[in-house]
Amino acid sequence: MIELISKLEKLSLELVQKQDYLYKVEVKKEQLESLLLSFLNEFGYITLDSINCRDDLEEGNFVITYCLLTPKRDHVVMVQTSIERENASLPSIHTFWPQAEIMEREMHEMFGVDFPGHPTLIDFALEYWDNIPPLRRDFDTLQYVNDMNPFRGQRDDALDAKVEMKKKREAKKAAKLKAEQEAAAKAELETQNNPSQEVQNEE
Amino acid sequence: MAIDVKGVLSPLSAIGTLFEHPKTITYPAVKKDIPLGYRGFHINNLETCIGCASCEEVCMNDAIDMVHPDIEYNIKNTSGCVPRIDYGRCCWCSLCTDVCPPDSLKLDNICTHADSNPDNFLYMPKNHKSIGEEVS
Amino acid sequence: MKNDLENTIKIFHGPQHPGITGNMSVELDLLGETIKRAQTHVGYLHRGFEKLVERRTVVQAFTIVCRICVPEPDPNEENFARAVENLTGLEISEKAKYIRTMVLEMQRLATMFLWMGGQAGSIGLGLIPQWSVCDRDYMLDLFEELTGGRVYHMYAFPGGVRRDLPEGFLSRLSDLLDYYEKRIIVYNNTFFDNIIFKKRAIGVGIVNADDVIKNAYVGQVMRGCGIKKDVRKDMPYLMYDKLDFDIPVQSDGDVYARALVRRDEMLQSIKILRQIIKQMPSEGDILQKIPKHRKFKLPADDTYVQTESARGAMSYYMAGDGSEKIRRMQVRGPSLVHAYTLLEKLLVDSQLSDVAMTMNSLGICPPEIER
Amino acid sequence: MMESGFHGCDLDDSLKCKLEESGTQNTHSVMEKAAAWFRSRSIFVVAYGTGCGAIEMPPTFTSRYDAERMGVVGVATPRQADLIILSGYLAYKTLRRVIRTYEQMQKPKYIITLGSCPINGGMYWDSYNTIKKLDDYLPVDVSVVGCMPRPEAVIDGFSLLQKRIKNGEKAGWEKYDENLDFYKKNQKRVLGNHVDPSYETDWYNLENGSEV
Amino acid sequence: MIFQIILLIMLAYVVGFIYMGLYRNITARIQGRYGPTVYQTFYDSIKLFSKKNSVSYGWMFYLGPVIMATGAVLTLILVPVFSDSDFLRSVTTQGNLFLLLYLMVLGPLGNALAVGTGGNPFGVMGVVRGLTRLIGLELPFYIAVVGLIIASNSSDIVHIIDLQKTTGLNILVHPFLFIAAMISMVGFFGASPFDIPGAPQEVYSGPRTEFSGKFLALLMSQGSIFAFAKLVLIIDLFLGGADSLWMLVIKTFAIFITIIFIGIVYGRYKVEQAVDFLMKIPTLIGVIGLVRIIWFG
Repeated sequence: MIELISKLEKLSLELVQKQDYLYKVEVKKEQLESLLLSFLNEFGYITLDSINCRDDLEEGNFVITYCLLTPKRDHVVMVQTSIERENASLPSIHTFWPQAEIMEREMHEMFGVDFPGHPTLIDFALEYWDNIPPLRRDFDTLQYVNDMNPFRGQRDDALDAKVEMKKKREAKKAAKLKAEQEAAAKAELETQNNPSQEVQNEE
Repeated sequence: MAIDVKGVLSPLSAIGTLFEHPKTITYPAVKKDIPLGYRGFHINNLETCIGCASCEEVCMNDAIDMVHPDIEYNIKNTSGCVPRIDYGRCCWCSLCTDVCPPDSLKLDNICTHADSNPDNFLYMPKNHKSIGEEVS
Repeated sequence: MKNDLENTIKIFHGPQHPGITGNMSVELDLLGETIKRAQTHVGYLHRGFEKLVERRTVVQAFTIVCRICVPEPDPNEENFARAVENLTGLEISEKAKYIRTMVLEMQRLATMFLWMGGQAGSIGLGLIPQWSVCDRDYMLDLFEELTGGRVYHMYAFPGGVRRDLPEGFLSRLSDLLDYYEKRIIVYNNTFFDNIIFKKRAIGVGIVNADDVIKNAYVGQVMRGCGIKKDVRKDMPYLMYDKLDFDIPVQSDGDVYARALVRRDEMLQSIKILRQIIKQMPSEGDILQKIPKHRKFKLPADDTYVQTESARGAMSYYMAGDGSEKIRRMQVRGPSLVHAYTLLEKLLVDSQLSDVAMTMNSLGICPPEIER
Repeated sequence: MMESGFHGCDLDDSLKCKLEESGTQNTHSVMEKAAAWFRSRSIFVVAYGTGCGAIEMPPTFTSRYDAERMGVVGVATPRQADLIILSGYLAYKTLRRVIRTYEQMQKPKYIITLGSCPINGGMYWDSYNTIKKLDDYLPVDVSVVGCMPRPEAVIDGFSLLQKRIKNGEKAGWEKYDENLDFYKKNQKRVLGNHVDPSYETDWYNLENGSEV
Repeated sequence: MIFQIILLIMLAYVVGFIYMGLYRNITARIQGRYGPTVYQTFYDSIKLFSKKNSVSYGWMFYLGPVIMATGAVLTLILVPVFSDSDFLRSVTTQGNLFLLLYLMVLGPLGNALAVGTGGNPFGVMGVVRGLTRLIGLELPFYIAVVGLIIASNSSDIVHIIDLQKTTGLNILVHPFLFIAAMISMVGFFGASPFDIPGAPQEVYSGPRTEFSGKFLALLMSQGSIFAFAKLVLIIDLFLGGADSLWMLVIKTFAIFITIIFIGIVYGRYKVEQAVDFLMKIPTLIGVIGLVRIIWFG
């Protein structure tokens, strides 16, 4: 592990230990392909376990994480890079790792990340999808569902409990005012309005 | 040509099962005991339900509606509402029973229902005190 | 070769087909009965879990993750809980750890029985599915008692487990293990030693050991090629470093080798469960105090966890953003690579009769490929 | 089983109300009654594992719960089947195949759905890729509730279906024939014009053999 | 005569279906469950006849099941059911084993014609598998039958039955021939390990994939009639026929349950493996039996 840290230092990269078996290195997009190649060919991280993508909408970029393993499989190294959200594009690594083909295909469909040189950027799970890629965070799934599918319309008699509480409290207040016992009743109601909402253990 | 005698003969031992008693539970004639902690259909003790809507709030499936019950209820009920559950949504995760402050909402071990009309799956939890107290 | 492809007929093996594992399809180009090209199609079960998880708070999201892989929900729950614990720094008690380990091993046994049914059914041996699914049901009965759910347990919660052990549970589990040990001998006679299974499975679907490491094949595919790797040993989690067990391996890399690995793993699971029964602490918290569900916040950080499921290593990538919602949770199950990279390769030049058998032995579970 | 609790609601949609009419069919002749009895005693099932419910199919059909003792037995192809079990939520991609499978079945044919999801979306109610109310697209005969329904519940569903067949109540396929426009309109609404693979496609003489 | 033929067909229909019901029941018991009632196959058959519509692909598709049923019925009326009485003898004196062997392959051919018009790739694949298997099945069976013809110097079944009364049962006299015929009979019954044409995990229901409703019911009926005919043929050839109804039931059931047991404990061969096996082991056993008859018999 110390060996790897020193090797990465030569490339002016820092390896951070996150958990017992988990390390992370952040890298710029330009360096990514060469770094992955050197992980594969020089450092001995020959297994690509997964490629993960995260949409940081607020910062305007995608964070891509490549998880690599040695043949000993005793720790994971996450190689992380971030790319622009607009016209997102990454070099395809399916020539180094055949399984990257399917992972990149999925990412292309779900996030709209382009992979120049990828042979099969076809549908993965969706069919005839014509909206923005669904796992982007600006895609509102509830809105989409409401546009497409009506729900069962028999639940319209549902009441808003907050409004009902208020109504009842006011009705009670009026009644109490009449009886001139306002103060005592109010104190009692106060305690009931804020029931503790802790997630409880099974006793 | 080596013949795998064991491979030919040992499967025949399965025929012995012919004389064993079948393991089948002949439901509906015989019903298997479902343990009391099973997460089945809901029961609600209307006498202690305070209508706080915690269950509605925690339910990720948007399955719980607060409605006025048609029978008398707890005087201390703050909103005058009790939960009604849409079984076209519920996933029996029992989060609603975990957060229930007065512990009035429970899950029963009754859990089978089939209906020919898909509109018939709004469920008003039964007011079943006796089982409610047994379920811990 | 070109001439071959012109004379092929195209059939879709699935999505509604008795010989397919779940709801997916394999598009086959056949020349006679020989497969010239295979292409996997998934998406029939896509629900967008990763999107749904982003819309829910941590407490709400935990109920949904177990649906990601239907035959074995518990590794998903464990992964989710452990990822949240890693991010928030929650420590769980020893008893909760033992219970979780026990649930994982029980689930492994149950999954193996279901697999055995599928594997035997794929060669037309209708007897074994009838037996093994029934035997799996006895394990589900115990789950019912312990967790309140038959298939979806929703049991492992960030911070521990949701319920304590019922009274006398461990002795009932111990009885069931005795029964299973007897049954495995019976299955050995009727299935693993069955001459037809040997004839059909030996030499079919051979995986190359060099490909295994590079292409990230996991689980029994890897151990069937003689590579002795298991997440439980290499990156021990929960109580696995305190338990004594072996990793069974076979060297042939074919369907039969994978079947034998699975059989031996069942015996190892029984061994682990017996140790857990002995070592289970009687006292201890089962669930840490955690904030209520609107206040349970994840720090802006990311983590990657791995669990050994019954079909291989299953990994979750999870990132928080300082709010009560999960920024991103990505699932990498063992099936993804198996169903695409490996299956498409293995099926070429094999027979139509081998498709169901090969798919079963790879442990392909469609809901986990597409989530 | 369930004595109280569930109650239906009035529907305002006129077309919907027409669908709800379920009365006794004209099974006056002895022959028809006998045929209905035999139909109820022998149900060939094609189990389409559209969702999680596929996991409770093996226990139902194998030795622990043994649906075959009720005359319910699985077959491989939709052509021979009387009943299709849709076990769980349906993705749009699956719905296309399910509609095709259903249309391949020979009348009389029935549908049982398992789980909450086909009733009102279930826990995937906000998912962008699943349908929420199956009865808008296909005529559902019996819905079994649960997530997942236990094998007992599935057997209850079979019993209810058998009872309905025996009594000659109006079955789903008759509704489907009568209100084909309604169903086709709904199917088109969610699936667009891609109700594909088309039933008439000549798979074996396609221009480009590899293109789907 | 006509009355007897109709009675025979009805008997075969009922007995065949009860046997199919028993098959399901015994299988279920070995699998650890109760299984359906014995009459379940009747229910299935009547239900299928009462289906409202059945898909068809033209007149050849109609004809296929009819040809198969014809083959089964002809086989049935040419096999003597009882050895002594003239009852239900019908036309058995008119045929011989050669005609019978010819009729037994009529069914698969009719099937092939009908499935071809259906155009379902799984159906076609199933038929191809079925015909391939048939090559393997016929060889040992023909060897066994030829052996019996040589041994008894006649191709008349009635004569073969009568001869067994003096020389002893053929199962004891010519055990090798019996084993060869029995193994191919497992295949003729479509039991594992030779249930290749209709393997559900591979080709759906194989040849039956496109058949539904009334066609399927006809196929089921012919299947059970044919099964009865084949059982009776085996006991006529090797077990000395039956002189009473009880004898008939006991002997056919013994053969039948052997086939069930073999079918349930073994899985399914691949096509080539099945043909390979049938060409080697049962054929070899049959040839040994034949050689024994020619040289020593």
